[in-house]
Amino acid sequence: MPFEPKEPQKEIKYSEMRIYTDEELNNYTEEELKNFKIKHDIPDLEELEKGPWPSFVSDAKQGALHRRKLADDRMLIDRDVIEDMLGQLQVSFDEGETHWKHGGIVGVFGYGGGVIGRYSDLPEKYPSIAHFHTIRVNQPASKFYNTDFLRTVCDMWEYRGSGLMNLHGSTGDMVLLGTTTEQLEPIFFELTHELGQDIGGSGSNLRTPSCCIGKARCEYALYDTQALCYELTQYYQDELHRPAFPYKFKFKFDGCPNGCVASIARSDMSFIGTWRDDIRIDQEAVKAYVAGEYVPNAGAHAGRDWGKFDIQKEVIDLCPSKCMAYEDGELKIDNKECVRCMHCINVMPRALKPGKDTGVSILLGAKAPILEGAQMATLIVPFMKAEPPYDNIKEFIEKVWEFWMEEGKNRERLGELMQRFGLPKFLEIIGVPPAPHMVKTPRENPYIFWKEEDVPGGWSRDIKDYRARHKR
Amino acid sequence: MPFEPKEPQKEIKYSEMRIYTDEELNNYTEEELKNFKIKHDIPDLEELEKGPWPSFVSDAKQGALHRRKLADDRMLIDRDVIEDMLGQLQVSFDEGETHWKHGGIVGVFGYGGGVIGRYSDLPEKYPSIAHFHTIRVNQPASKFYNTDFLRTVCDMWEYRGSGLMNLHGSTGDMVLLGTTTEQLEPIFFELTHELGQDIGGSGSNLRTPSCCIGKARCEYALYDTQALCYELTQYYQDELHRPAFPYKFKFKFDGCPNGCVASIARSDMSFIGTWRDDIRIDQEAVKAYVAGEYVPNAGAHAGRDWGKFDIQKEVIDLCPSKCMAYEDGELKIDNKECVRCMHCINVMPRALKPGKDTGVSILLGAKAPILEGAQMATLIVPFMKAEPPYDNIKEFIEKVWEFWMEEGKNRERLGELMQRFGLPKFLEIIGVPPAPHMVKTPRENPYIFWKEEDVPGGWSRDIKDYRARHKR
Amino acid sequence: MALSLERLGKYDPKDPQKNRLTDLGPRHFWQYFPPVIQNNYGNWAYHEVLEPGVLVHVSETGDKVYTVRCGGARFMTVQHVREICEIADKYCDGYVRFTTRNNIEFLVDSEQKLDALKKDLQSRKFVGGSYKFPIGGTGAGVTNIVHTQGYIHCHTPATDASSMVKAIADELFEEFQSMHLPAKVRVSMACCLNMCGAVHCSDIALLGYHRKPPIIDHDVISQVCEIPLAIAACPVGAISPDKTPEGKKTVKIKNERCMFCGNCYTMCQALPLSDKEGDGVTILAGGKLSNRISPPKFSKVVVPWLPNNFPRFPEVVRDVKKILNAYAQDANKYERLGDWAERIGWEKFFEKCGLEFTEHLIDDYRLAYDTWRTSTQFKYTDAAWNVSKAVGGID
Amino acid sequence: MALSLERLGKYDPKDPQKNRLTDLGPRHFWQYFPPVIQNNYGNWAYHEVLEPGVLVHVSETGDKVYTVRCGGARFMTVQHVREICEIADKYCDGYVRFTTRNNIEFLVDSEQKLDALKKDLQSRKFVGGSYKFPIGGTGAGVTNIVHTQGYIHCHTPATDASSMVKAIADELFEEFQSMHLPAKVRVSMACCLNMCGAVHCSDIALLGYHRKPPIIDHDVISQVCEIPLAIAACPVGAISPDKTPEGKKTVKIKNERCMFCGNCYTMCQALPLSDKEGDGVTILAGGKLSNRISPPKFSKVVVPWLPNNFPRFPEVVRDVKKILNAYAQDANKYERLGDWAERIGWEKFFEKCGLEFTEHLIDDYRLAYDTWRTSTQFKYTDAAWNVSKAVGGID
Repeated sequence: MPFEPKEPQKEIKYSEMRIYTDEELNNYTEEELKNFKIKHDIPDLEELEKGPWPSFVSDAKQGALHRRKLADDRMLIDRDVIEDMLGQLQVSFDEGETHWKHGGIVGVFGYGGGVIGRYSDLPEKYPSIAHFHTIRVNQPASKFYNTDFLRTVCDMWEYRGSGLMNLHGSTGDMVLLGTTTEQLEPIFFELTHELGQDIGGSGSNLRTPSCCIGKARCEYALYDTQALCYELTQYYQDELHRPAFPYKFKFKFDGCPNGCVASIARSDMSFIGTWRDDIRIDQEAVKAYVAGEYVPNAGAHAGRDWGKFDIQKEVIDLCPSKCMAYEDGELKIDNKECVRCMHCINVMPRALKPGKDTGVSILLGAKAPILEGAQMATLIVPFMKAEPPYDNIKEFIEKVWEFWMEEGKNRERLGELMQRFGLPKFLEIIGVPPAPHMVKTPRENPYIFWKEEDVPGGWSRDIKDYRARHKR
Repeated sequence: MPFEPKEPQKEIKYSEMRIYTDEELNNYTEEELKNFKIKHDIPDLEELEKGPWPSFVSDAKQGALHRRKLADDRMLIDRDVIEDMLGQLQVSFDEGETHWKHGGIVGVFGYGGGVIGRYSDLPEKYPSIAHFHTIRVNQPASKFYNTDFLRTVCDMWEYRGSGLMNLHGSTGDMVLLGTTTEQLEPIFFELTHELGQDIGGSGSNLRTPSCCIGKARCEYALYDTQALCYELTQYYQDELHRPAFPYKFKFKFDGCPNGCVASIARSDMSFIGTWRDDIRIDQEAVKAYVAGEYVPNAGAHAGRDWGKFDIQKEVIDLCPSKCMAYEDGELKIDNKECVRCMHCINVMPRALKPGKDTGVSILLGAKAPILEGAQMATLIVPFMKAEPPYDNIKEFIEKVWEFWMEEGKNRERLGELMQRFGLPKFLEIIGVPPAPHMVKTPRENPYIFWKEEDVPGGWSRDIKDYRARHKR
Repeated sequence: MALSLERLGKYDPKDPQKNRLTDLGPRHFWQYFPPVIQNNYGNWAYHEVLEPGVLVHVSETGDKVYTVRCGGARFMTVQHVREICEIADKYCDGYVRFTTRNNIEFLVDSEQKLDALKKDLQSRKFVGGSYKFPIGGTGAGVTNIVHTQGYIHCHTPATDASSMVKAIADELFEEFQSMHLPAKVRVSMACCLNMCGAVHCSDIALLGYHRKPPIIDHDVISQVCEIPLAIAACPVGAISPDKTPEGKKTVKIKNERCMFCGNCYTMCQALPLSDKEGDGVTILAGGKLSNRISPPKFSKVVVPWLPNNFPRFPEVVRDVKKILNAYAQDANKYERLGDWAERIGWEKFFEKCGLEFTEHLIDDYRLAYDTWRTSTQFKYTDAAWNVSKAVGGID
Repeated sequence: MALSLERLGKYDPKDPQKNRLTDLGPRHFWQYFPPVIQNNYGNWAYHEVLEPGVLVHVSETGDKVYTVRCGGARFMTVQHVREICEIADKYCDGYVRFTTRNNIEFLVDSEQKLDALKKDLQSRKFVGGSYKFPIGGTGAGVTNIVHTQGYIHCHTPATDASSMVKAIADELFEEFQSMHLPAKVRVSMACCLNMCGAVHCSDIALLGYHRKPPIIDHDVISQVCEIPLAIAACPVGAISPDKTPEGKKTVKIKNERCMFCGNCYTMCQALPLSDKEGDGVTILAGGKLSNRISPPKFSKVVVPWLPNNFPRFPEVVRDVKKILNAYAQDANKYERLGDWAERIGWEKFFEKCGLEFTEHLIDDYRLAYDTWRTSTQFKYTDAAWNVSKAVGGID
């Protein structure tokens, strides 16, 4: 059942790896924290300590105090980084403008991405964040961790960086925020040698792939999202670290059409689990839902009276293809009309399960607005089996990349290139036959770009022949 | 009730106007017609005499025979026009190409349209159609005629033209097909002096406006389509005959959202009847429909068993805004949610009638594909009273024309110009406030073209000020 | 008062302005309304289709008007129009009306007059055997096919109109004379992309189509055309200035960019497109104009090209019937063809109609992106399995 | 084995290649699954939300795993992460998970362990008073607001992210801790149009927005930028080459064409856009990602601009609450915000939310035509009457 990593994974024991003692980690009191003021005046930020939602300011302040109380030799970059960061943030509020310079090119040797340069444009005022680079660490698939790993990262990052991080960045990486240029290589060496852990993508690379929780804890997972995500991440390490692409490229892996990792909106190549046989129905469980014995929609509605569960209104009538009926105590599904939207399954997870002949739909070309407007991913491959070693998927990926690397302009995302070429030509180039599932509707305009070989006799004609038949 | 014409209409009596005697009109026998062969070989056309649908070939042949049997001095253009036209048509089938030349510029003095030049490109072979021009005659609103008028037109047109016509052309005109250049002015004089009848539009003019049957024979008519069509046609005679426009411009008048004259797809300015009060309900009549006493959908379904009328399935469930309910034998309509699609009224015309506070919605910019793709008309004015003398409508028309004449490029339809400028700018120029009914959805892209005056402090900034705050 | 018999009639070529009347506009409509219409103008209470082609409209006053609707080729001779007049005089007090879709309507004000009128209309046939005045064209059926001029009178057509319409109408004659379809089906025909017929919102649209780029008549183009206008006419910028070997001004065309719209030919007669092998017919489907239930919508291209197989276009007839039959069998009551296709999904439309889906049907023009399917909601069809097989998704 | 304390660790600057390990990829996921996950991988039968923030997943084997979901600022210090680890060690055998939307999930394998865990989480507060681990974010509520770096760590933002998210999340805290909305509402935030956060398919999206065209740093542009790349970066062709009075290469910008996308600044640091008065916030609404019931859809711009009123953005909070409240009150069960807006019509959306409709909300970019309403189907609202009055349609 478990997918085996290509190389054995070194086990990490925090007790063996740690830098800081327990005393160092608990080097301030609650009382000290309450009275703590950072060196800059940050009235707007302190306002953000109020209210119930976790305050990033309060958190940052505890980090700042912790750093203040560490011994000089227990950190390799400036003690004041967090305080200066907060101070600069207050100035940004005051002036309504950011104070980070346009990034510079920094990185680790041999890699084209994973590190993002960041410099303050107020270095005299906030010297400790004059250099404040970001390192993207490739998260494990679906973001499960153990504390040995996390604590080890924390110690390393407190020692060699600001101790500030994102769990997680928008693409999925664990993001380490703020260190100096000098520490980039040492951190990379610590990550690889001690943590057995690589950094992620940035720039015109394959970006760090990410996946939903999948089979780890979801009954809807229609393929092994973690396994596929891990396999492709490993298989395409070169594309991740050494850019040969016109621009960034994202894979994301959703286990079902519910789309929890947003692959359809956020990845150049979106893998979404699907099935091709019939939805499995447990009629007894359906009756239990109808009778009110099971809570509908997996209990996701609560605290408001929506009335008794009404299978007609809540399931049958909301089916987008109207392929269901509840008659004589039995639920019927006309599966050939089903568009697998998941609603009925979501509402009655104990009664309905997707089919067992599963695979992925592959959609291409999603992106955010820059440059030509946002795109959602377009359905190209309706159904593909997704089993190790995933050769069929890799072959498809490489066909798409080949086209994109050949034809893509600088900073042109796949979706934009598809638009520029048009879907028919794109399909022809990647060798996929056209099919109606790729479009919402056939074209409305009759402006078909016929090719010369489509037309008997070709396009070369002689005006003399024409004029022989038609006087001017 | 009747709308008065601006000038008294001369009454036309065919008995006084006629050219041909009854004998001349009936100058061939059924037997002769059966045996009649035109002078050219037309096997494909003769094939089209078979089958149940009215055969234009059979009709043309009877016209040809009739002409053959008229005396020489009873027609002013070639006797053979119909035969040559059919002969050329057969050659066109054989060669798969038309044999009409690109039109030449012909017309009547002082008018920019209404006549379309047409010349054969096989004039040696078909000399009688060497010139074969079209005249568009402005049809009376909604195309009612009496036989005095029609017979008079027939005599005039047989005498001075081919005797071939379209009832009617695509834009709505009565189309006279085929005469010589010489006869254009005489025909125009006959039309104006004897028939009290003007010709229609062509070219970059206001095209002949057209309207649905309206109040003449339709219970759905929400304003007087004939009256408005007639008034605007008369009022804008100058625009119809003397082009000052970048390209053609069409008005069409639909009495209700059923849209029988297709104004929404085919007119630069579409007037569609609507109402703003409540749908009138006769609950007794509703019951009669439910009971099967009245035939639903005005009897438009027949000859197939669709089952008993089901008000829930056939009306309530099909309402696009789901604003209806049938409860306890009573039909309820939440009128503020109604989008006035007409379906319920169409299905139960004896029970439901539109409100009484009626007017028009005005939509702009429809056109066929050429040049940049087809457009449907866009809803701009949600509701406008439409009462004589229609000053509010004329004012709106002229505002739109002013913009189009000012900014429109050669051969740019209003809809294309609206696209080129964008709807926000178009609305600003014609002085219409923006409103959500004009769009299906608000914009998805965040690419708003802000104007300098929108932004405090304007757009002029000094890089030195910026650099004072932000070090390079 | 009489029509002139003079060769030049009332026109004096030496003084064209003499006695010229202009800007009269159309004749006023009121005088052409039969009395029952005049008397009940704006007072109609409801109507009913009594049988295919026969309507009754009932006034608030209790008056009724009966209408018999007949199909007509919009192309008519004066002889045919005189026969219409004869019928109108005999039964309808000399009034007759035409519809937007080229039907002929005879109106009578009592049921008694109806039978004789109908019988008379049904009895009239052309010598070739076709009906002169077939009754029908109402309600949930196929009404008259509107169309353009085609080879009869146009210089830009890519096919013929009257013959194709006759061929289709013969085959759909039963649907014209009955009302057993789920909803009305509007069939329209235009002989080139200029679409004088504006067929772009029809349930089924037949469209003449060129597929060869223009031939350039280099010898005359600079005399007969404004070359800059011809260049500007191309919506895809495929035309640019050029010179002949002799140094005459002409144009060159990037053929691979051409989408055969013919706009250049409209602007410049030295750029003809017509070609026997290139020209043919495109079928569009699923458009509508009415705001009833669903908003108006454009027709979609569902058959990219069929040959101009004169005079009866068997391939076009075949595909129109495929669409119509699948629709008649599968759609719900009141559901227009396009609404049906959207409900079942266009992938099912192609399956149910037995039409091939080709790359030509995928939009690649300006707003193309909006037609791409950005969802996993779709139904499996053979076309989908073909794709899966082609990319190794399934065996 | 231990982390290095050397300043340069294992890195030898004289021989960077020495001992370098590359292309390891991420650590394998399997080792981070708690035993109950490993044992039931792929065998889950169903799940249920027991209360807001607490889920149970039941395996085919009968095993259960309980999850407590907590909100988290994705921006965290190592101290906070260590506290997470402390909790994970105490209750969860040292395992913890993060969700795509930056929630923290603690998993236990029995109901008994649940209560102590929840109590502990609820008890932990920052000294300022905010919760460290608020429980919620499940089902028909508002879950964690994903966001970008803002002023904390980015060079192109038009607003700040963490502060705005804190301000909104404080106000929507009740919706985070409950599930009484019609369906889930995903709120997302991105600090400029680059949208690292890809907020374009969110129920409610907050987007930082510039409104002043770039300032040109003529003195340095030719040294620090590839001018042709800067010119090519502009999607609307507003940038063209120019020279300074001194003859240095620079660019000029047609300000009236600029749509403030900032792509030029991304390519060229000598073209900054940020400005206190110009920058602010746009609200989009009605997007979704799931294929459930309706296909995924883009969010629409519903509030064109609000000021950057740091630190609590009261105007943004107000409008978000307007939208959320109108939706909560009016939508059907299971109906996402965008589906609701489409059902009632966008004209009613603005009315019910009490938001002004301005010209900025009408698309005028590339695919704009597809958004125009080409139908007479609409509902009357005050905005419609305003139009009618303005054009003399009604008094």
